[in-house]
Amino acid sequence: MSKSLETKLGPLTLKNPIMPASGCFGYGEEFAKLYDISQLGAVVVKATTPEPTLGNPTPRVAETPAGMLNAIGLQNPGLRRVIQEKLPFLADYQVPVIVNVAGKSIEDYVAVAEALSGVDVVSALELNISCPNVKEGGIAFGTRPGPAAELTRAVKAVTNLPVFVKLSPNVSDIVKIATAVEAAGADGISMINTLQGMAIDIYRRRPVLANVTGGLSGPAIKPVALRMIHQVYKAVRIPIIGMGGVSSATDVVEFLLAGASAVAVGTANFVNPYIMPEIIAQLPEVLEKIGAKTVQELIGALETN
Amino acid sequence: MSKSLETKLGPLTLKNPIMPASGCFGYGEEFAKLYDISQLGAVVVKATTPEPTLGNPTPRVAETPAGMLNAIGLQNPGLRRVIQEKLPFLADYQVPVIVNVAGKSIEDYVAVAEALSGVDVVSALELNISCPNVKEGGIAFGTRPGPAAELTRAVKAVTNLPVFVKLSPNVSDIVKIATAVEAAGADGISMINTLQGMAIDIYRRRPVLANVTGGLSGPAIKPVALRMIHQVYKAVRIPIIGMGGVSSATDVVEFLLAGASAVAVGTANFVNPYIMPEIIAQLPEVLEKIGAKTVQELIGALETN
Amino acid sequence: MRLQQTTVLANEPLTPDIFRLTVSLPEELPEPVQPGQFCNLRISGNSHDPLLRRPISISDWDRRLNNLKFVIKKVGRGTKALSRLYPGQKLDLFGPLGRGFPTDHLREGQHALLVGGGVGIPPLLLLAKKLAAKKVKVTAFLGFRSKNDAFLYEEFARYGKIKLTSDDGSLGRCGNVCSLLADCLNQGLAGDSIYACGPLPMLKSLEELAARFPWPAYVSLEQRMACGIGACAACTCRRKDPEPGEDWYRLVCTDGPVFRLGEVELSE
Amino acid sequence: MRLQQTTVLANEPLTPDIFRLTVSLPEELPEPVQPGQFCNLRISGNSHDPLLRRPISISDWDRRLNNLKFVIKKVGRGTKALSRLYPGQKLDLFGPLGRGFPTDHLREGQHALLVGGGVGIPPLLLLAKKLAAKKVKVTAFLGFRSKNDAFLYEEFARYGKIKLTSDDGSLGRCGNVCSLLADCLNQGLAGDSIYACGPLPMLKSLEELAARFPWPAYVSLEQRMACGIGACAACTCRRKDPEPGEDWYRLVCTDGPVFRLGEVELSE
Ligand SMILES: Cc1cc2nc3c(=O)[nH]c(=O)nc-3n(C[C@H](O)[C@H](O)[C@H](O)COP(=O)(O)OP(=O)(O)OC[C@H]3O[C@@H](n4cnc5c(N)ncnc54)[C@H](O)[C@@H]3O)c2cc1C
Ligand SMILES: Cc1cc2nc3c(=O)[nH]c(=O)nc-3n(C[C@H](O)[C@H](O)[C@H](O)COP(=O)(O)OP(=O)(O)OC[C@H]3O[C@@H](n4cnc5c(N)ncnc54)[C@H](O)[C@@H]3O)c2cc1C
Ligand SMILES: Cc1cc2nc3c(=O)[nH]c(=O)nc-3n(C[C@H](O)[C@H](O)[C@H](O)COP(=O)(O)O)c2cc1C
Ligand SMILES: Cc1cc2nc3c(=O)[nH]c(=O)nc-3n(C[C@H](O)[C@H](O)[C@H](O)COP(=O)(O)O)c2cc1C
Ligand code: FES
Ligand code: FES
Repeated sequence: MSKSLETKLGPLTLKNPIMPASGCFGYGEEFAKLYDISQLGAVVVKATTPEPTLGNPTPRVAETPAGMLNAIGLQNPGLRRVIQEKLPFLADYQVPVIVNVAGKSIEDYVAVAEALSGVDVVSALELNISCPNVKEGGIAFGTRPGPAAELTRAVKAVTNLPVFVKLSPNVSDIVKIATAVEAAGADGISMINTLQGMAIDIYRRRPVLANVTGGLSGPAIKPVALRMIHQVYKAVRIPIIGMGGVSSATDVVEFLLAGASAVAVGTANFVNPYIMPEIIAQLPEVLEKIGAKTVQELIGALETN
Repeated sequence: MSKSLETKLGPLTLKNPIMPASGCFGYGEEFAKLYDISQLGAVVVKATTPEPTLGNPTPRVAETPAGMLNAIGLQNPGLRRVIQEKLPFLADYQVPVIVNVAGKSIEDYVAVAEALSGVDVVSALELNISCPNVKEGGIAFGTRPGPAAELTRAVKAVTNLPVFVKLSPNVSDIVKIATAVEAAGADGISMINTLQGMAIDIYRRRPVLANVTGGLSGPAIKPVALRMIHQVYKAVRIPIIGMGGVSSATDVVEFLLAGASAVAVGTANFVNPYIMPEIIAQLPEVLEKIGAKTVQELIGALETN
Repeated sequence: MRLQQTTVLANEPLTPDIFRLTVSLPEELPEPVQPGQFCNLRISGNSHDPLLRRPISISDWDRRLNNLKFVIKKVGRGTKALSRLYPGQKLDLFGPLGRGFPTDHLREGQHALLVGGGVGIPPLLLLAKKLAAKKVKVTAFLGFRSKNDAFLYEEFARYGKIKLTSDDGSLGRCGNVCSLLADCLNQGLAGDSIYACGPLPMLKSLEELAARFPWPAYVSLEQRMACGIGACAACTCRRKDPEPGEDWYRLVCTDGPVFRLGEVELSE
Repeated sequence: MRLQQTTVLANEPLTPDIFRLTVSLPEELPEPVQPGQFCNLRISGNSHDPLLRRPISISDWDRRLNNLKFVIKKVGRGTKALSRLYPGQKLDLFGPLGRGFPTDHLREGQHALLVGGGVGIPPLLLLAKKLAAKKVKVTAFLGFRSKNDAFLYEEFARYGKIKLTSDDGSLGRCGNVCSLLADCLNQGLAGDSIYACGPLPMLKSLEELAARFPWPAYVSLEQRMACGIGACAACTCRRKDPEPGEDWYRLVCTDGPVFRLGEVELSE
């Protein structure tokens, strides 16, 4: 196979830049019924917390113009069961596995990171410091450079796995957070998580989501994601996994140009469950149309002068 | 005429809650050719700066999923010509006029506010501390509570007009800015201005906008606007002019429920130039459908327990 | 499940709000449709607004003609867009999804009670058809708002007895369908299984009646969905009595939409 | 200008990329259409994506039949959506907008040179028709990529002379339309007015030629737009030599799209 789609995320080499966004692909089992998931550049699984997390009451999702709100609330069966029951399934596929890590305290993140470091199938960690849907934790780290850096440092101290820190877009200056986690040793950055939003049911005079607010994802947020990736790309040297509204091969190229080394697809999986293999199949043609030979030459190649 | 649509913005009473968002209605002349603009609850005109402002190079707009980016760059003929050539036109209409004020320094805002205070047709000022499209000024005040408050105080000192402060959504905590400007004497809050975003032309490997980034408006941002209005409503006592993606009478009711006392329509004017009179005509029916007698009873009436 | 570009064969109004859409599948479905399963219909073409697919129960499946029918109520943008499809147009369909009503435990001559309210009725029609084909006796309790809002009941009559109610008394008995069922149970009506689909209050009334029927009962639930295949955790419902160490939730899209009555909480 | 729900009468391909859309207006237009004016077409129905209207020049207007024609190139989502409209469908139209080509200064027997490139050609057709009706002589210089991409030129022939070029020489002279015009000017071609519409490089070449023709010349510009009526300042272009105190910009949507050559900067 041609190497034109190959990309690098620090120590990881991916056969193509396409992976699912955390929380939009479960642990891979469902999509594995639809297509061979080893086609993907990587697999990113749901947030894992030390203990099982029940998540938020329903309704948990609401549609918005060209987007959706979710307030899943990090529902997951907890570290132990993720390792015992969920991750082994992915060992059968030739695909790097990135596990999204969440928690309420530094200790939580450290515990999960440490335990996952001993699991063979895991290729990298993604620290979710940006979930807008849980009251404590997560987002508290994501909006301030100090705590974000401290968390990154603590996790790096207990793991040899590459650590990607997933940033929140709900901040005044995302570059500050990015440079802080880079300085603290992050191997890369994932961005963006969802924008905090709300939808209202006028008949019941209530929010549509039981959680009141939720995270906005989908095509609606693409311009914000591109802007932030471009800003952070100019300020850091570590690779970026870009995401936020990607739903086509041309979107992927936009994210590469803005500075992403790989691109995650979230919400679009719900609209078209075959979207990721379709994008991978279409990428060579799009590269050709714009006169590019490789994915890597496009990374950050946006001209702005 | 029935008073069911009436609403109050501090000292101002509006016959209905609908007004244009600044920058999306020029100085009213164009839309006055289409319909009687005295039907509107108020008219909000473009940003006015002390000196003429040339604005940004073109392209200045780009379409995005359910939204658009603009980087107009506050183009306007400057304070003197606005007063002499633009505002007199509005004196012929029975409608409160709100002038959007912008600048690079406190002195700029103060100069514009002071001069406009002597102009009869002006009913209120809206301080734009949130334009993401000009390099200096504006947004510098919009992202920090201290400078926002200082600016508000300085303007209040030179004018008897009600002062609305227009907030940027590109911040970690909009409530802090809102409470700061309230404490500094603001008579109300306008929110939200645009989210900073970017669009990329993959063929030219360049941003679509000459300005690189622009402000995202339109239905895409509605969930973010509603969330922020709801948060600010709970924290302040001054009225809110809500905006961000409004394009129907049901949208208006969502904004009222979230806490807006009046609602501005921006981008939707470009899609349907008759949208504001249409919304005003439809509002009574929507109120009836949801069992409401008046606009005022809906303000902030969202139940979240 | 399979993603297919189907072709609309027919689209007919059944009431002012409710229409029936018939689509023809270009490819065979991988497995037989179970009554109670649903499809995820894409209404947006290549627009991003509206974005998400709409889950709609299969109300009929003709294996020979390879087509599916849906009976849909116009409630919002998506269902209104579906109501405007005309014959020949394409419809992107993903399905069948979820688990349907279990019927393997019923034998010829046994008796199934079907309880449907409003737009919960459509999936019961395919169930009635399947049960009738197995020679299981069917009694369908169908509740409508009014005679004008009633639909499909003649078709149920083909497969068994029908008992109708309407909120305003304009069709069948005045009142709700569970109180009619309760009365019939009081009068000695017996069955071997109960199947229900309808609004939450109806399902809750049924649950209150549960003490009066020892037979297995199955209910079909709705929940806001995103993926429809178990990957996003949007559509959870709570299990009533999970064993320690067991999952405390179920997914409506893959564990349901049909659950055994009592397995999960009936709440929004 | 007026907002109308028009009905599509015809939609015919002219080349693989270019099609002609004919719509019928339910109401009369408030004023006569000036050649060079455009309409803002809404392609989204009640979806929010795509959001904005698309500006498209009027290429023909039949006052008696009360219909408009547009000749459109498929370049993106919006124009592709327009290409799929079929007769009987509705199209939301806002127009006519902007200022067209001035023709009042031309008298019977005078001579107008029209210069069009690619998809800049359509508005010139209505201009040619109007000029011909005034008995002004018309010579149309029309440039295409190739013979396969050529369109409308037979219709121009009805109203005057045509001079064709193509980039690959498959139709008319090989090369660009301005070099043919330059040659003709060198050979003594004279006129009383020049009208041009086409890609920016073509307009710039024309501007370079300007010293060779003392007659008034008018060019139609494009710019990304939002409102189309002068309210948003999206579509500015710079004036070349504003007097002190005068505006330094013009709006393509209301001051244009047609400007006198030399009035504004020709840039993106
Ligand atoms: C398993 C299942 C089977 C269903 N079968 C049928 C059927 O056979 N016939 C029928 O008429 N309806 C059925 N529904 C309900 C149907 O999915 C909704 O009425 C429809 O999604 C509303 O879409 P809309 O765009 O018209 O409304 P909107 O209110 O505009 O929809 C906005 C969003 O909310 C979601 N939503 C709104 N109402 C519901 C609901 N009740 N359940 C789930 N999501 C909802 C939509 O999918 C969409 O994402 C079923 C729902 C589920 C979950
Ligand atoms: C006054 C005027 C008259 C025009 N007349 C014609 C005509 O008669 N025939 C024709 O084929 N085209 C004409 N165009 C160009 C036409 O408007 C664009 O090709 C069209 O808007 C592209 O839309 P899209 O969705 O297919 O492309 P996309 O690239 O998907 O459009 C994205 C956005 O960019 C805008 N955009 C893209 N290209 C242009 C452009 N060249 N000018 C302005 N906005 C653009 C779109 O309106 C939309 O908002 C005219 C443009 C203007 C300004
Ligand atoms: C249903 C849902 C669940 C999500 N769960 C997680 C999660 O567990 N951890 C995380 O870091 N991000 C989570 N996200 C955010 C996505 O990974 C992604 O950052 C975001 O949705 C933007 O990408 P998109 O627009 O392609 O969906 C979730 C998003 C959705 C829609
Ligand atoms: C073309 C354009 C120009 C704008 N100019 C201004 C401005 O001069 N001053 C200001 O405060 N906001 C300006 N805005 C922001 C709007 O007033 C409004 O806050 C924003 O667009 C969100 O509303 P909408 O989604 O309804 O457009 C502008 C927005 C657009 C689209
Ligand atoms: S809808 Fe995604 S898990 Fe059920
Ligand atoms: S498009 Fe708005 S001013 Fe021209």
